[in-house]
Amino acid sequence: MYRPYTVVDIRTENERTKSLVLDGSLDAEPGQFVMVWLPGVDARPFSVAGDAPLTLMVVAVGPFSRALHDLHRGDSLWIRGALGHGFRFPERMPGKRLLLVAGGYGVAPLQFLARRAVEAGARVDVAIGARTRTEVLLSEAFERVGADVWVTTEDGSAGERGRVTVAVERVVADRQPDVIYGCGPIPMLQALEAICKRAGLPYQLSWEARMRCGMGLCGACEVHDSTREGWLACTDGPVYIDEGVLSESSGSPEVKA
Amino acid sequence: MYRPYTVVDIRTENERTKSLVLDGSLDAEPGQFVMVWLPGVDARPFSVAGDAPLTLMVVAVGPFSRALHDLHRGDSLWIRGALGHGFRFPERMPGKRLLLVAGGYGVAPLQFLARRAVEAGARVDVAIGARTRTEVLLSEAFERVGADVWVTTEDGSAGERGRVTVAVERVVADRQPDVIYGCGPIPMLQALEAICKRAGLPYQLSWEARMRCGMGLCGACEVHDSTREGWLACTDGPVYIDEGVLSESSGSPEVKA
Amino acid sequence: MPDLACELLNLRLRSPVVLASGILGTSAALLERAARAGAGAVTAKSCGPEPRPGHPNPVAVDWGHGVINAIGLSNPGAMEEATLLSDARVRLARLGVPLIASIFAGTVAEFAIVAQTIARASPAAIEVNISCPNVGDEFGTPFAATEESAAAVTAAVKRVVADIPIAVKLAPNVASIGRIASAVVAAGADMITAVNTMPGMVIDADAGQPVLANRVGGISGPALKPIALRCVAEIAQAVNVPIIGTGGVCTGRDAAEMIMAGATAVGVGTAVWYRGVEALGQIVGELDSFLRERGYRTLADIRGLALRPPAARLPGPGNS
Amino acid sequence: MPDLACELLNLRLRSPVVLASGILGTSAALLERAARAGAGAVTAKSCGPEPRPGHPNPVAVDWGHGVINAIGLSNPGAMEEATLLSDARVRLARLGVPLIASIFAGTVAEFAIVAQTIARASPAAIEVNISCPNVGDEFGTPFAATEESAAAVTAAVKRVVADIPIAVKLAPNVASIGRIASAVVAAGADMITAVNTMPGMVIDADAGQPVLANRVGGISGPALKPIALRCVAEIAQAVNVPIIGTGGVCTGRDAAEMIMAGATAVGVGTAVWYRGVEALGQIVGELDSFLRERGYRTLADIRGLALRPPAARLPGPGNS
Ligand SMILES: Cc1cc2nc3c(=O)[nH]c(=O)nc-3n(C[C@H](O)[C@H](O)[C@H](O)COP(=O)(O)OP(=O)(O)OC[C@H]3O[C@@H](n4cnc5c(N)ncnc54)[C@H](O)[C@@H]3O)c2cc1C
Ligand SMILES: Cc1cc2nc3c(=O)[nH]c(=O)nc-3n(C[C@H](O)[C@H](O)[C@H](O)COP(=O)(O)OP(=O)(O)OC[C@H]3O[C@@H](n4cnc5c(N)ncnc54)[C@H](O)[C@@H]3O)c2cc1C
Ligand SMILES: Cc1cc2nc3c(=O)[nH]c(=O)nc-3n(C[C@H](O)[C@H](O)[C@H](O)COP(=O)(O)O)c2cc1C
Ligand SMILES: Cc1cc2nc3c(=O)[nH]c(=O)nc-3n(C[C@H](O)[C@H](O)[C@H](O)COP(=O)(O)O)c2cc1C
Ligand code: FES
Ligand code: FES
Repeated sequence: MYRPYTVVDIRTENERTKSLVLDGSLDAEPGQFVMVWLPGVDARPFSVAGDAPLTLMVVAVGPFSRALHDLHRGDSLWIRGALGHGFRFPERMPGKRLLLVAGGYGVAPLQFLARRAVEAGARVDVAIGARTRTEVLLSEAFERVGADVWVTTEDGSAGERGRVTVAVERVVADRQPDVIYGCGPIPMLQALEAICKRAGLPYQLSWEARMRCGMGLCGACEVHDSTREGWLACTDGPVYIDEGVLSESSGSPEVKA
Repeated sequence: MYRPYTVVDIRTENERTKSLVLDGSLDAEPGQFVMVWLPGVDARPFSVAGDAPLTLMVVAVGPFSRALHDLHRGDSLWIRGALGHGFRFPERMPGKRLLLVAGGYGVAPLQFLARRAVEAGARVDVAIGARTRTEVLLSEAFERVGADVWVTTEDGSAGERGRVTVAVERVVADRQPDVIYGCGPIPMLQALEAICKRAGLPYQLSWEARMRCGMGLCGACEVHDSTREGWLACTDGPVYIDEGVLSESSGSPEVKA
Repeated sequence: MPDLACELLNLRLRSPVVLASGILGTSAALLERAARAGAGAVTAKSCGPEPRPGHPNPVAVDWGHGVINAIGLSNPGAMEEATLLSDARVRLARLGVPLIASIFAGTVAEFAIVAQTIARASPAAIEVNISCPNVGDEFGTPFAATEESAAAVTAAVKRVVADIPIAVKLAPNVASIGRIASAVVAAGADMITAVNTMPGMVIDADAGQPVLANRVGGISGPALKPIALRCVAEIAQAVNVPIIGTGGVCTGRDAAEMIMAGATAVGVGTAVWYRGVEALGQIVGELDSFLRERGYRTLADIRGLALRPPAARLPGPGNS
Repeated sequence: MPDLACELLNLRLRSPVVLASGILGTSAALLERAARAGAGAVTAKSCGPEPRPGHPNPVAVDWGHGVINAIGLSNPGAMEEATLLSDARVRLARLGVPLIASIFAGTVAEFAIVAQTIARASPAAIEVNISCPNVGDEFGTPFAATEESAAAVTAAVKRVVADIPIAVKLAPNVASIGRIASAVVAAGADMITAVNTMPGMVIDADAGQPVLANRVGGISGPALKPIALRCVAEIAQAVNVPIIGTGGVCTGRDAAEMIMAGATAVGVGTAVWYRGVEALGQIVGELDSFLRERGYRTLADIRGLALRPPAARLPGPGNS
């Protein structure tokens, strides 16, 4: 069932991105998502950007995300979750090297992951890709938790010019990460998956899909590619974990809500 | 819901009474009852005569009790409960004096009560009334737990001749019990209640009624007398506790089953 | 303090919680007890033309997500029921709690006879139970199943008791309850009670047998709630008479949902199993808190809310 | 080891568990996944004459005692569905798992057209969904509501696909499902699937709104089980064709109860939410244990058991 939360704080991250801070916490692992319902409008999946208090980061791209941007402090929204399977940490975290690769709102779950990873003793590199300087999100937030951040922009207005894969290839070569974590647009995920397969690196990618039931019933969120035959983003994912990883559960439970 | 139990032992208590020992225990307090269902036959209330293992004492008087007598070792019967509110102990049990008055199958819950009362440090007197010697039930069982037993029979074939109330009046006078507990036919309960009221003694009587739903819904078990206006034997009782008693709960919970 | 008083036609109820028929409604003492516990009105157990013992045990069981029962309409017959109701009416009048009688019968003509007999006890209203799922073929098809039979019973009862308002009690197992409601209102129903239990069967796999002696029975409690809410919403959109919304209401929040679906008052039955007779007053208290916390002042503020599009910006209790 | 194989007309299922329509049935890959997880047969998502996007979100929610959904019959239309089914049939054939197609339509004539289109994919059977509660007036009264309309659809489909067995899927919200079953069997139905979801509404009291965007939806899962058991029992007593008993089956014990009510096979849907796709195999495993522990050897030993009086002396698993 959905539970009502109230917006207690709104942070403007850039011209089309806001973080909504809510008035309660949620038991959630990085990579899990919630369904957000605005009665009379719609319901959509959003990554958990922070668990205590529950925080969502919303990029305004269409009707629903704009409706979320229109909320004021004190307004209500309804949450179902946390849902799905989040990211997992490798066994024996202290000293492990993690590379997090983010595009678009992908910074939201990865920033939550970075905090937990640093707490668990890992060293974290973050590659953030964006079109232009103003769309680079949360880079200070990553630095604040102690991660090294590598920015790329397509127009070169911040960091290195080019796609995020350029930075990824270099960090892979220079720092030899133990695992790669990714969240962002599907073309970015596909490019990342290709790099990881080539390099023989274990990887965990948060996949995007149109979600309807969010319960593993309706089939709407099936990811139709040959690596993920019959794979449902809402209950099998959203995080796709490459078999190669011998991972320990970070406790991301299958929640019924 | 009903749960199946298997009969593992059958004790013949007298020519029309058997105790059925079942293959599991039940969380129950003395005075609580269970609904016993024999599929295709009927379902009736029976006092819990023992909790571990669950034991029932059945007097064969009609179709259902005879069907229970027809069971063999290894046969199944179905139990719902424990139900209702059982007997309560007064505060500070050690040294308290309890008088238990039993008629017919009333010995069953009272014998369970006597065991618990002696364990809690009380001194227990038991008055058992019956028509004739062969119908006096469980008197050794009471003695075994350390109670003093007073038997009356209407024909004088055992103990004192007369009704159980004769013994009750004398024990009340001689031993000044702190509380009286009773279970038996309604006329006995009525006589007992009159004695207690006259003597100003707190009392707890397990009332009998025709039970149907056993859930406090259908009204079938309402006890129609002026002391117990609108009182339901299945959920308010079966034990009626006189207001005078400042009692401590012996933990008889309202169980939903 | 929100005002929980509730106008049900000409009846003024101090709370919208109505004891549902068949629960504790078998004696004047039990009806009074329900009223003292907090019910704004109380409904007696359904009575028919002749005394009926009802079905053998088991007659009811909690199956985990609700209760199923097949009591079998045990009742003392209309003549004796009238005496019981007269007694109850007097006792309830002192508490300001209206008494609703409930009747059933096997034929249209018998419904009229029972109604006439019961009317002598002057109940505040008569509920016409055309929807009991437990009587079966002995009485032919349930009257609540078709518009024609439902209307025929309504008209026959209304003809003989023109001065007492009648509520017609509908069944959930129909394809379009809105149409049945329209038919009974056209035939003279002053109110609708919705819903009766949903026919079901609970099987004990170990026994390989249905648990109820009657094999089938009526489902009530939590499992019935969304079915009842949908029925009430359909009826509220089809007709313009008060509805006693009944089915699965166990908390004040459930009661609020029922009123949001369009109910004027809220029937409560199975909650008495889960929470005791005190359930009635507890539901009233919780409804009061629900309204107060959200700034609603009367029941009218929430009545039918779920039938209309949402307000542009929703007030919320938050999560604190 | 008990034998769980199950003959459904001419189809041989390695287990009686059938994936219900609308759950995971939207692609060949998902149908294959359900088969690998343990289903003895799989049913595809219902398809209609034209592509439909379905309703906006929320389309489904767990309300505590079951699920409510109003997906809105999203489907790619019969033409594209036929391609999907052909692909699925080939993949499933390798596993020995029959594929059941499912169709719906707005008129009797359209049902025949969709059936013909789908028949080209040669499914093992076609389920005729005359009972979806989520499409509403756009398609007029549900066909499952009356004997006449249910029989008309059945006859029309049977006429065009004489060589493929058809199962007609019935709705629980009717007064007498036994009569509807008799009507469709008389009209040529080879099997009955019972039941579809029960119409309901879940309201969020804080929002003052129904949770589903479509406002009303269909109830499935635990709350539906006793309703479905009663429907299956009524149908089993009314007609003599195999029944795919569907509604609230989440465990092997639930499946046993459904077969005891008279079902030949057991549909499973919402259990996939509670237990994952693995639910299908888990139910098969638990049913196997249930039978073994009680000394039953085949499904026939328990089929319809709850419709007959109990054996004089009941065997019991005891409490140990
Ligand atoms: C598991 C999961 C987690 C998600 N987490 C978040 C999150 O944390 N924050 C967030 O803002 N969104 C997130 N989304 C996306 C979100 O659910 C909505 O799809 C998004 O808000 C767009 O919905 P809309 O109605 O506003 O626009 P729509 O009408 O659905 O889309 C408008 C247009 O924008 C495009 N578009 C959709 N999403 C994006 C995007 N992210 N970037 C650029 N273009 C886009 C669409 O293709 C379309 O052309 C997540 C999705 C999934 C599946
Ligand atoms: C709370 C409660 C606890 C009970 N506990 C027990 C128990 O522990 N053991 C037990 O044997 N019964 C107990 N009973 C009674 C039991 O439920 C049945 O009523 C009893 O077994 C008779 O059922 P029947 O179908 O055999 O006979 P029925 O056909 O119901 O009765 C046959 C005849 O016997 C009479 N009769 C009924 N009960 C008795 C009796 N106890 N003594 C003498 N005559 C009687 C009836 O009035 C009737 O005339 C209890 C009842 C209640 C309400
Ligand atoms: C034990 C029991 C007996 C009932 N008897 C009657 C009855 O006699 N007449 C009637 O109209 N409804 C009867 N009902 C139905 C209730 O009045 C009510 O409509 C139904 O139980 C749904 O409400 P609930 O979920 O609050 O119980 C009975 C219900 C139960 C549980
Ligand atoms: C999300 C969802 C979608 C469904 N879609 C369909 C459908 O397209 N066609 C159909 O005949 N039944 C559909 N159903 C009904 C199921 O097939 C099944 O009859 C019902 O859910 C009861 O079974 P269950 O309790 O095991 O889920 C759907 C059910 C659910 C929960
Ligand atoms: S959204 Fe329905 S299965 Fe994932
Ligand atoms: S037996 Fe039904 S109320 Fe007690």
